[in-house]
Amino acid sequence: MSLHADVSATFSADGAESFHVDAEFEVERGESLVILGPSGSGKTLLLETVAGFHPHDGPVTLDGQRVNDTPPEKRDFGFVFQDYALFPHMTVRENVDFGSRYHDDTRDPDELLAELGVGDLTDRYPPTLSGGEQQRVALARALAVRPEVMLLDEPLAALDVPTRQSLRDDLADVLADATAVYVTHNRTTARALADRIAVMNDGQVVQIGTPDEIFHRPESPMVARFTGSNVIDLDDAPSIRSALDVSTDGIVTIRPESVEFGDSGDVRATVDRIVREDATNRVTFVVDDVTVEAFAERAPAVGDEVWLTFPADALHVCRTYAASTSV
Amino acid sequence: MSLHADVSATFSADGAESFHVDAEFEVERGESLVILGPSGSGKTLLLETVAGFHPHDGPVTLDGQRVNDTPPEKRDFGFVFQDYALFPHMTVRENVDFGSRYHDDTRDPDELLAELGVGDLTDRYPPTLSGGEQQRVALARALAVRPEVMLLDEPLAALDVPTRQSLRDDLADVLADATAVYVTHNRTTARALADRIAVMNDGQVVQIGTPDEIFHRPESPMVARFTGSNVIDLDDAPSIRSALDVSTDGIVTIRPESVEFGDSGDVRATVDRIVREDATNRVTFVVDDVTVEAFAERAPAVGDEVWLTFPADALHVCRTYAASTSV
Amino acid sequence: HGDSFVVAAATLGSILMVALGLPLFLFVARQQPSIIVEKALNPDVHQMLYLGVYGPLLAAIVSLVFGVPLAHLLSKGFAGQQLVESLVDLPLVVPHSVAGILILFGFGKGGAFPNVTVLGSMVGMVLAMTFVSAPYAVNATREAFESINDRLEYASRIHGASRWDTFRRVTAPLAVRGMVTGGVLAWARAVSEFGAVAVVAYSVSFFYPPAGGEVTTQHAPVFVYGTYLQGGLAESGAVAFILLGVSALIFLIIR
Amino acid sequence: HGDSFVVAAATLGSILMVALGLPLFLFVARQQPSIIVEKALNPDVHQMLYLGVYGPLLAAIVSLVFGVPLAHLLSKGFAGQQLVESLVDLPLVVPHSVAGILILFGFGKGGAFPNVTVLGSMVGMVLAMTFVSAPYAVNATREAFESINDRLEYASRIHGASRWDTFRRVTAPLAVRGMVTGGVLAWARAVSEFGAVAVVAYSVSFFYPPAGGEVTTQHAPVFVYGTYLQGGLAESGAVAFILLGVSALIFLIIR
Repeated sequence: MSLHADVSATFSADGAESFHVDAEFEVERGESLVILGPSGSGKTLLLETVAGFHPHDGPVTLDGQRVNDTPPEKRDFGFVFQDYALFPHMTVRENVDFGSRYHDDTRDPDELLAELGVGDLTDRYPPTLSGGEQQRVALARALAVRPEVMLLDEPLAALDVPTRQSLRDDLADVLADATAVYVTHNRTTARALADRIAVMNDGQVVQIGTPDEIFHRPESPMVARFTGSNVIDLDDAPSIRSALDVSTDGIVTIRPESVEFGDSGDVRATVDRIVREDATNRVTFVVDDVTVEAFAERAPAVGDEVWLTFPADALHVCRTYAASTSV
Repeated sequence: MSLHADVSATFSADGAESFHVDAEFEVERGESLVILGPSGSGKTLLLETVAGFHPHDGPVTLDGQRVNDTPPEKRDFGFVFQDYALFPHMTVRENVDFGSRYHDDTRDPDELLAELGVGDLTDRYPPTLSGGEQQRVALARALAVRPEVMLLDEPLAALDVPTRQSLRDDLADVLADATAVYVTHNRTTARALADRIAVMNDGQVVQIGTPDEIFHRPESPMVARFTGSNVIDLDDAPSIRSALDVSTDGIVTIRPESVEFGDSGDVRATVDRIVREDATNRVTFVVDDVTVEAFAERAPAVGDEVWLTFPADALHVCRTYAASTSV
Repeated sequence: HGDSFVVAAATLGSILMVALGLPLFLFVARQQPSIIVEKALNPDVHQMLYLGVYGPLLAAIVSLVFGVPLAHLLSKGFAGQQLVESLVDLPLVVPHSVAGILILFGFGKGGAFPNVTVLGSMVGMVLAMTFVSAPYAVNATREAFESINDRLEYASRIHGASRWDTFRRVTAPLAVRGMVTGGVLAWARAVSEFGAVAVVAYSVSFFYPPAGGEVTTQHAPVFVYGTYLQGGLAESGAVAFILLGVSALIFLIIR
Repeated sequence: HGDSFVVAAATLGSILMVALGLPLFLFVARQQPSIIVEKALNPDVHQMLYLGVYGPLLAAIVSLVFGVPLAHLLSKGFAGQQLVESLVDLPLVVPHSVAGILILFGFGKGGAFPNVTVLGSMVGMVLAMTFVSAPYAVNATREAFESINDRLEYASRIHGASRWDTFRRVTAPLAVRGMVTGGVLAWARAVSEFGAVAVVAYSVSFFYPPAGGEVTTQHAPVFVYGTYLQGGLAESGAVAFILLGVSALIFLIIR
């Protein structure tokens, strides 16, 4: 089933400024769309609006059928919440079995829980479970009703790193063939789960595309920064401009894994900082007034002078910010 | 100033089981100790107890002086909270200047805020700021009183990934020469900031050592898993045992970045999963009944059969679980 | 010194505790057992106790039946909510004797329902009690509804439950303690109501099972006041003692 | 259909709104202006209004002075807290006429302070009002204290402020709205108190500035009740109307 949403809604909390969400996206059958954005960008409100929890303008359609006036219980969605939202007064099995009264063909709770690795918890109550266990149960509850579309709202955000990685792997399996909309602020999660990514900022979808497009060809500095690219304003980095022979005032982006460094290259730079990450070292260089990041398994020393190379095929000019450029 | 704590305290929330913290650690002058552990392991309670917010048994000493009976305001600590805890009825400047009435030699709020990149916010009120801005102000408030020891409770946990990385870099500078105790559940943050790491689990310090010791020579499977190592129970992986010629039933650990794979090697394995991370790909292999992770810039395809190599100098036998071994 | 703060607070707080606790203590200490026994055996007192439990029970039930739906609506919010909130809280700020007069204007002679006798009737007493106790039922239940995470109801809806089913399977079970609290508060408030009842129904006739017919007595606080006016402090103290004892007992049983 | 749930809830809720709102509406609609004018010009009513504002003000101030420290202690928790909580809530569950009798036992003839005249005195009236209104001051203030994130106080302490300074610079400013609410609630509760005041101090003598000396009148709800007994519904309704008008005016001014 495909889902199309073009919603516009205004939300006002007590005393706070009202917040406007105005976003359109489409998800094809079997596709996982990840909505990626900073906190406060309206991702969760958008997802809840699609689910039917908030009134809104603009159509939400499922396979071309407009569902604006369909209450949530008739929309055939599954929903996984950041804070699990398990019913505390029901056992794990009762939680997973919750939807069976309203759906003809539901999955067996015990089997489903066993598949998700929590088969031993069926008679426990949610408040006695760890965060990771609760989220697996919540996932089972949503899957049990065999929903046409799965909606997931930052399901990993409240979890520890190891728990998160293990559940993310299972989510990847679950979502492989499902139609799903997945909200997160974590770019690694987005890349791991998405067929396509919609980047959201300030209530609006600012770019939508494949992970490769989003990560390698960001259309704005915001998208580039949020996906971890180096964002280089050439005005602040004359030595990069002259090295690259770029005939524009624009902003270029390049992924840190594409930046090379060594004893020779395009631009001279100073090592400013080294952070050890799981697989490698994240090295920050200073060139003129800008910083550039790269990865290196064997890190140089802070203060070293090196030469950076920006491979031409990895460089990207931000379209929005430089209408006419030639790299 | 050095800090030594050997505290024991029991906490009981309404209706919940009581929780016991029993932990000892020491921080030398100028050293940053990171307390790393899963959520619910008692890290925050330990830090708050050291600060003097909770009654406890066992001494807390500063430079050998016992401070158990000293109220928090006389202990000369700075504290940065996960939820910022800025005074909402005071401007940013007033927040940072809060401690100046009680300390002789405080830092100028405007200068300090400018150094931390939020010099333009001095007259704003905290609720109008973003999370990253609030945390910079909170950091300034703590630094303003020139504390002997900085205590930091997951200051990055509530922030977006890009905001987190940028503040982490600044924290690294701030903590470079400071005496600090830093609580986190994020292993990358731990490795980036720690001179030494204490791993906490279930209210107790289970291992303490340099980042290298903690990450490469974990003393228990819990520490290994939580720091991202592969944990291999040789009972479940006979082909690894025979390849390594290990004469023990023990558990061995190896960091994923040390696992090599290719057309030849020690053990035959199947590619099960590939997750794209910032710098590289995280590849999961299946060998017998266990999974092994490794990193690869050029990922194989899922389902490929490859050969894994476990370099002998990277293999570590969990001491606690295998008293007599020879690798 | 840091603890001076706690000492100062404790000192000021203790003075208030004395003002609240000493009357109860001396009230108990100065009772005369002989008068209590006499009153405890008095059939009038028995009738008063029966009415004092039974009438408030009716009021509490009425308050819950109509108050829980209203509390649910208020917890979700709607247009004109502030006006409704003001009306709900009205009985809390109106002097109780004035509340009685309001009820007589609204439902007494020449009021909305000419066929219903309110003045001096059981209906009038329960109406007066409901008027002053309904806000407690509404507010306690509303608080319980509001403390439920919205997303639990979202989860129920999205996985197939209608509004009705969501209320029955999720909202109500999670708010049931709040409803019980609201009912108990409404009941306690009705038990203790003096002013409105004294104006609307000073004496009430009602069916009293042990007598097998109608009897006439006063609602407990009115009865105590009447005893005070006619018999003085010692006698009314004994009646009040029995009333407090029975109330405390019922409270313990409910808990 | 999904909306049947809302319709049902709204229907039941509306019945309660009618029960609460209709009396007020008919009370206003059925007033006779001539009687209101007559009462509004009556010096006895002026004295009553003066006492009805002034007495409760004293009670509210006393409630806050001693109640805020107690509320702060309660918000932090201490051993024996449950006993103190029960005592604080005692006046909420005791019938008001019984509350009056408790006060006479505690502070009246033969009570704790033989030199203080409570029966029929200003002191007695304020004491009775404080007894019934202090719980509101304590509970509202306590709620305000408890809604403050603990870590704000931790942050204050760790960066150098003592308990006193923390209270002065952080806790009190953040709880000030709760304190004001508590004071207003206590004042409103004292204004509306009927039973306890009727028992302890039916009529009160006090210094009345416009007369330049002592006058004797009743606390407003008692005055309304007396008017009802002597003059009937129309006259007491007019007095009640004036009383509600003045109360509403003061409420609006405070807001």
